[in-house]
Amino acid sequence: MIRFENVSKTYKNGTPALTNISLDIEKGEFVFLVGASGSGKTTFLRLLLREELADHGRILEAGRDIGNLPRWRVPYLRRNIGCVFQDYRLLPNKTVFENVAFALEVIGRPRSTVENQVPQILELVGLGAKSKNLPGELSGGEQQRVAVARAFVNRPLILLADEPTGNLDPVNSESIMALLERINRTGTTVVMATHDKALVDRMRRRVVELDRGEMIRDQVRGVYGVEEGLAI
Amino acid sequence: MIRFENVSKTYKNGTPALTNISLDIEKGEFVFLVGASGSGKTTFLRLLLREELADHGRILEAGRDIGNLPRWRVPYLRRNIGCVFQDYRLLPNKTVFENVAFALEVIGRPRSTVENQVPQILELVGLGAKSKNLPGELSGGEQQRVAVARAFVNRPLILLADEPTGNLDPVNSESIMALLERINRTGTTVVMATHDKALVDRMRRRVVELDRGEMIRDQVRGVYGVEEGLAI
Amino acid sequence: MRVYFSYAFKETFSNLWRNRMMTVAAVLTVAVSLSLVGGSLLLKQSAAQATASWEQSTPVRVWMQPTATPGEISAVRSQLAQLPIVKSCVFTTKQQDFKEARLVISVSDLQFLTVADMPTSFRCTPTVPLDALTVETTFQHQPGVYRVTAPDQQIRAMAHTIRILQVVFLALAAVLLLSASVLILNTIRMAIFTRRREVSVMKLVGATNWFIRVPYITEGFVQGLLGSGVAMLAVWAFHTWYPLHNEFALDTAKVWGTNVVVLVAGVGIGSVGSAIAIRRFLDV
Amino acid sequence: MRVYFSYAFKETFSNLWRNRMMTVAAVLTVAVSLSLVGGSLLLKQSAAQATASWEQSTPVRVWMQPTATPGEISAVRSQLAQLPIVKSCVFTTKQQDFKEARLVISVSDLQFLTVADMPTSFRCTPTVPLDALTVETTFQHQPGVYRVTAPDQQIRAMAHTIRILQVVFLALAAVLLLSASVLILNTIRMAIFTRRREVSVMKLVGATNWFIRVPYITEGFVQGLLGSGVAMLAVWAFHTWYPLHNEFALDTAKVWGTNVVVLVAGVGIGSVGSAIAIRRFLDV
Ligand SMILES: Nc1ncnc2c1ncn2[C@@H]1O[C@H](COP(=O)(O)OP(=O)(O)OP(=O)(O)O)[C@@H](O)[C@H]1O
Ligand SMILES: Nc1ncnc2c1ncn2[C@@H]1O[C@H](COP(=O)(O)OP(=O)(O)OP(=O)(O)O)[C@@H](O)[C@H]1O
Ligand SMILES: [Mg+2]
Ligand SMILES: [Mg+2]
Repeated sequence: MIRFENVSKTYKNGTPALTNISLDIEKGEFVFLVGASGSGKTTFLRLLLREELADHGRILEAGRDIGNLPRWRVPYLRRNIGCVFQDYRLLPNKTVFENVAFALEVIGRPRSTVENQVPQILELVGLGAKSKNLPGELSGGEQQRVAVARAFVNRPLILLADEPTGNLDPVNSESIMALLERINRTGTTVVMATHDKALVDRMRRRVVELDRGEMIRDQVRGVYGVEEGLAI
Repeated sequence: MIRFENVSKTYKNGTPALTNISLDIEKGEFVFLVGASGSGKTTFLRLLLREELADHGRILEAGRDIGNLPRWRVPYLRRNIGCVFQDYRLLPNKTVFENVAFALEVIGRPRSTVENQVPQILELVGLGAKSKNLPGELSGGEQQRVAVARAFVNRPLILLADEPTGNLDPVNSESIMALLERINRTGTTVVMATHDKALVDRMRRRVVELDRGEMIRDQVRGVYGVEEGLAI
Repeated sequence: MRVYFSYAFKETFSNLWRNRMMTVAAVLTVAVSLSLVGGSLLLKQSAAQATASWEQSTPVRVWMQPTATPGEISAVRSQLAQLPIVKSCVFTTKQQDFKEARLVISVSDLQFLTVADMPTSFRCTPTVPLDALTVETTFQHQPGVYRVTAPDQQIRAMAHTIRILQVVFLALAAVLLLSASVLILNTIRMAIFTRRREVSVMKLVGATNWFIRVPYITEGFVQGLLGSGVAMLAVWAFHTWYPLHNEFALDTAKVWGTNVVVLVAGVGIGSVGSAIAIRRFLDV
Repeated sequence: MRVYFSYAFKETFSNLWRNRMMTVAAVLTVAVSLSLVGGSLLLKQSAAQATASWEQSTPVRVWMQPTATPGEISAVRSQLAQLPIVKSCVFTTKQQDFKEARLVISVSDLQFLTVADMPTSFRCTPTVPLDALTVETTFQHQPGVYRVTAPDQQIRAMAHTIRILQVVFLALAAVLLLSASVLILNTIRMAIFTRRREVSVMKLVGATNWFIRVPYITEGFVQGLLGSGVAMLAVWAFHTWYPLHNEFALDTAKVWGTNVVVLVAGVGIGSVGSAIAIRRFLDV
C-alpha cells in the first residue's frame, strides 16, 4: 500500500528532517510512528500527503510514485487519504457540522449523504451536542475530535493521524483509539504518530521509531520505547 | 495567592463551563488541574488571566478582586502571570528568539537583559539551535517548548500551564516537568492542566479534578483518576 | 455538478456576507473609481459636442471689399476650396448680409445702410477651430479682400482649454481604471490572505483547484457588478441633477452608452482582478 | 522609554516591510487619490485665474452716441457707479477710441475716420462675467446710449462651464479624500485583522494598550507620508510636463501651496485612518 524507498527530506532552511528511510506498509496494517519531539514524524506524514516533496528516493502509494504525479491529480490522491493534524486545521469560520461536511462536499457527495453521515460520525466522537458550535468555541480536546471525525467521514483507504489523542484525557483517548481500530478492521491502513506510551504499549501493534530523522526501529507488536528506565 | 469564591462561568452561546467553584491556592503551591476533555480546565486558567470574566462569584489574586480591576491595570496583572497555552499562541512572523524576547520587551526590560536571558532559557528547553527559526518551521513539540520558554522568561509570580506536555515525548515531558518544578521551588505558584496520567501519578502533588464544570475532587498529594479501571 | 453550483453559490455569498466590511469597501472603491470614469466620459463627450457646435456657429469670415470684382471673388472662392484646413465655405451675397445686418443693428442706424454698402463674404468652417488663424493670415492681403474675421482670442483659448481637459479626463479615466483594478486585486488578495488557512485545509481534503478558485472569482465578479451598479446610479444622478446647458447638453443615449462602458469595466475589473489575485497569491 | 521608542520604530518598519505588498497597495491608493485631489486643486485654481483674467480682458462696453450730451454721459456714469454688479468702469474719450481704432482698422479705411465720428464709451468689468447680460439690458435703452456690447455668447457659456467644472472638481476632491480615508482605514483594518492573533498574544504577555497601538499609528502615518510624497511628485510632474497656457498658467507658489495641502491631507488621512481603525477593530 505504502512504500518508502531511500527517502530523504531536508527543509529549505537546511534542517534535515528525514534521512534515507525505506519501509513497506501493507494494506490494512496499523502502524505507530514514535520518536522524540522533532524526530521527523510529522514530516513523514506530510510526505505521504504530498504536502512536501522528498528530496531523494521514491514514495509509492497503491503502486504509484506520488513524486511523479501531475499537479492536477494531487487532489484525487488526497481523497483516498484521511488525516488528523497535530494542529487540527479546522476552518474557523465554519461550524463543527460544516467542517466535517466539507470533506464530503469537496469530493462531490450529494446532500443526502452529507446529512446522513455527518451527524452519525459526530455522535461517534461524542460531539453530537456541539455540531452548531464554531471551532473557537470548543475545548482543545473537542477540536481534536472534530478533526478525527473529518478524517473518518469519507471512509478513506489510508488514515494518517498525527498525535490524535495529544489533548485528550485517558477516557476520550480510549474511545478515539477504539474508533481507529474499528476503521482499521474495515481494511483501512492506519499510520499514527504518537507520544502516548501507555497506549502504544497496550496495543502491541507495529512500531516504527524515528530518531533525528533516521529509522532506528521497525518492530511488529512493539512497545513505545526500549530505554524505559529514563522515563521514570 | 489565588482564591475562587463561588465562581461560575457560562459562555455567550449558553455553554456552562464552570459551576460554583470555590478554591484556595497558596503561594508556592503546585496544583494539577485534571478532568475530561471539555470539563472546564482551560476556562479556569483563562479566568485567572482575565481573558474572560466570571459571571458569578469573585476571583482574588494576591488579595485583589480581578473582576474589579480597571481595564488599564489588566496588562500589569498579566505581567505577573506566565502562561503556556494549549495552542501555543506564538507570533508566526517572529523567530523563536523574538517570540521569547517579546515577553521581556513588552514589560520594558533593557536590551542587555533580553540578550542575556533569552538564549539561556532557550538552551534550557533544548532549542538553542533553533533560535532563528520561525514557529512554522518547528515541530509541534518544539513550538510547545518555545511557549514554555516564553512563559518562564520573566520569572512570574504565577505560572499557568495548559497541557504543556501534550505534544511531547516522555523524555522531553520529563525535562519540561523538571523545569516547572525548579521554577516552583523558587516560590512561583504553578497551576497546570494536564491529561498525562503517568506524570500526575508520579508527582504526587495537589490535584483538582473538574467534571462538566464542577469541582469534584481537591486532593493533596493526589493521583490522576480514582476510577482507573476504565483507562485500561 | 449541481451540488457544486449550489456549493459555489452558497460559498460566494456567505463569504461576501462574512467579510461584509471588506465587501463594502471593495464595492465602494469600484463605485468611486467608476463614477469618476463615467463622469469623465460624460464631460469629455459634452466638451467634444460643444466644440463641434462652436465650430458650426463661429466660422472664419472672409469679407470682400464692396468694390471687389467678380474675378477677385471667384479667385478667393477657388483658393478656399483648395485649402485642406477649410472644411466648407458658404458665399453670402450683399442681400443676405443686409438682411442679417437688419437683425443686429438698431432701427435708427438702419436708415443710413443700403444694400450697395454691404460687403459680400465667405463663411468658412475650418477643420479644427485653431486653423482659423491660418485662414486669417492666408487671405488677409489677397486682392479684393477687405478683412478676415476669425473666432476671437477667447474662443481660441477656449478650444485649447477644452482639448487640454479632454487629455486630462482621458488620463484621469486611465489612472482611475488602473487604480480600481489594483484595489480590487488587493481586496481579493487580502481575502485570500485571511483565508490562507482555509485554502490549505481545502487542498488537504482533496478539493480541486477550480473548486477552490470559482467562489473567489464569482466574489470579485459580484463586487465589480455592485460597484458598477452604484457608479451607474451616480452617473445618472449627475446627469439628472446637474444637467449641462446649451451646447454641452447630452442626450439620454449618450448617458446610457457611458453606463454600458461603466458596467463592462466594473464587471471586467472584478473578474480579471480576482483571477489575477488567485493566480498570484493562491498558488492553486 | 528609549527601549520603547526603538521597539516601536523597529516594529513599524518591520511591519511595513513584512507586509510590503500591502504597504505598496496602500501607498498607491493614497498616491492616486491625492494626485487627483492635487490635480483638481491645480485645475480649479487655474480655471479661477483664467476667469479672472477674462473678466479683465472682455469688459462690458457701454457706447454713447457721438451726439450724447455731457449730462447724458454723467447720468450713465453715476448709474454705473451705483450698480453693485459692476466692479469698475473706465470712461474712454473720443480721442482714446480713435487711437484704438487706428490699431485695428486697416490704413485704407482710416482716411474716412475722424475723431468726431468716434463714439465715447464706458468699459465696465462686471463682478461676475454672467452679470454682463444684466448690464446690457439695463443700459440698452438709456438716453444717449448708442449700444451695449457684452462678452458674447461663447464667453458666457465658457464662464458657465468653468463654474460647473469648479463645482465638479471640488466634489471630486471631496469624494476622493473620503475614499482615500476609507481605503487607508480598510488597509489598516486588514493589517490588524491579519495580526489579530499577534495582538491577542501581546495582550496576554502584558503589553499595554498604547504599546500595541503606536506601531499601527506610525505605520498609517508613514503610509500617508509616502503616498502624499508620490502625489506631490505627480502634481509637480503634471505642472512641469503639461504647463497650462495663457490665462491658465499657474505660478510656482500656487503649485507649492497645492503640494502642502496634499502633504497635510496624506499625513492626516494616514494617522486618523489608523487611529480610527485601531479604535474600531483592535479593541485595545
Ligand atoms: N516547515 C519547516 N521548515 C523548516 N524546518 C522544519 C519545518 N517543519 C519541521 N521542521 C524541522 O524538521 C524537524 C522534524 O520536524 P517534525 O515536525 O517532522 O517533527 P515531529 O517528529 O513531528 O516532532 P513533534 O513530535 O514535536 O511534533 C524538526 O527539527 C523541525 O524543526
Ligand atoms: N469560546 C467559547 N465559546 C463557547 N463555548 C466554549 C468556548 N470555549 C470553551 N467552550 C466550551 O466550554 C466547555 C469547557 O471548555 P474548556 O476549554 O475549558 O475545556 P477543557 O477542560 O480545557 O478541555 P480540553 O481538555 O479538551 O482542553 C466546553 O464544553 C467547550 O465546548
Ligand atoms: Mg509533529
Ligand atoms: Mg483545554
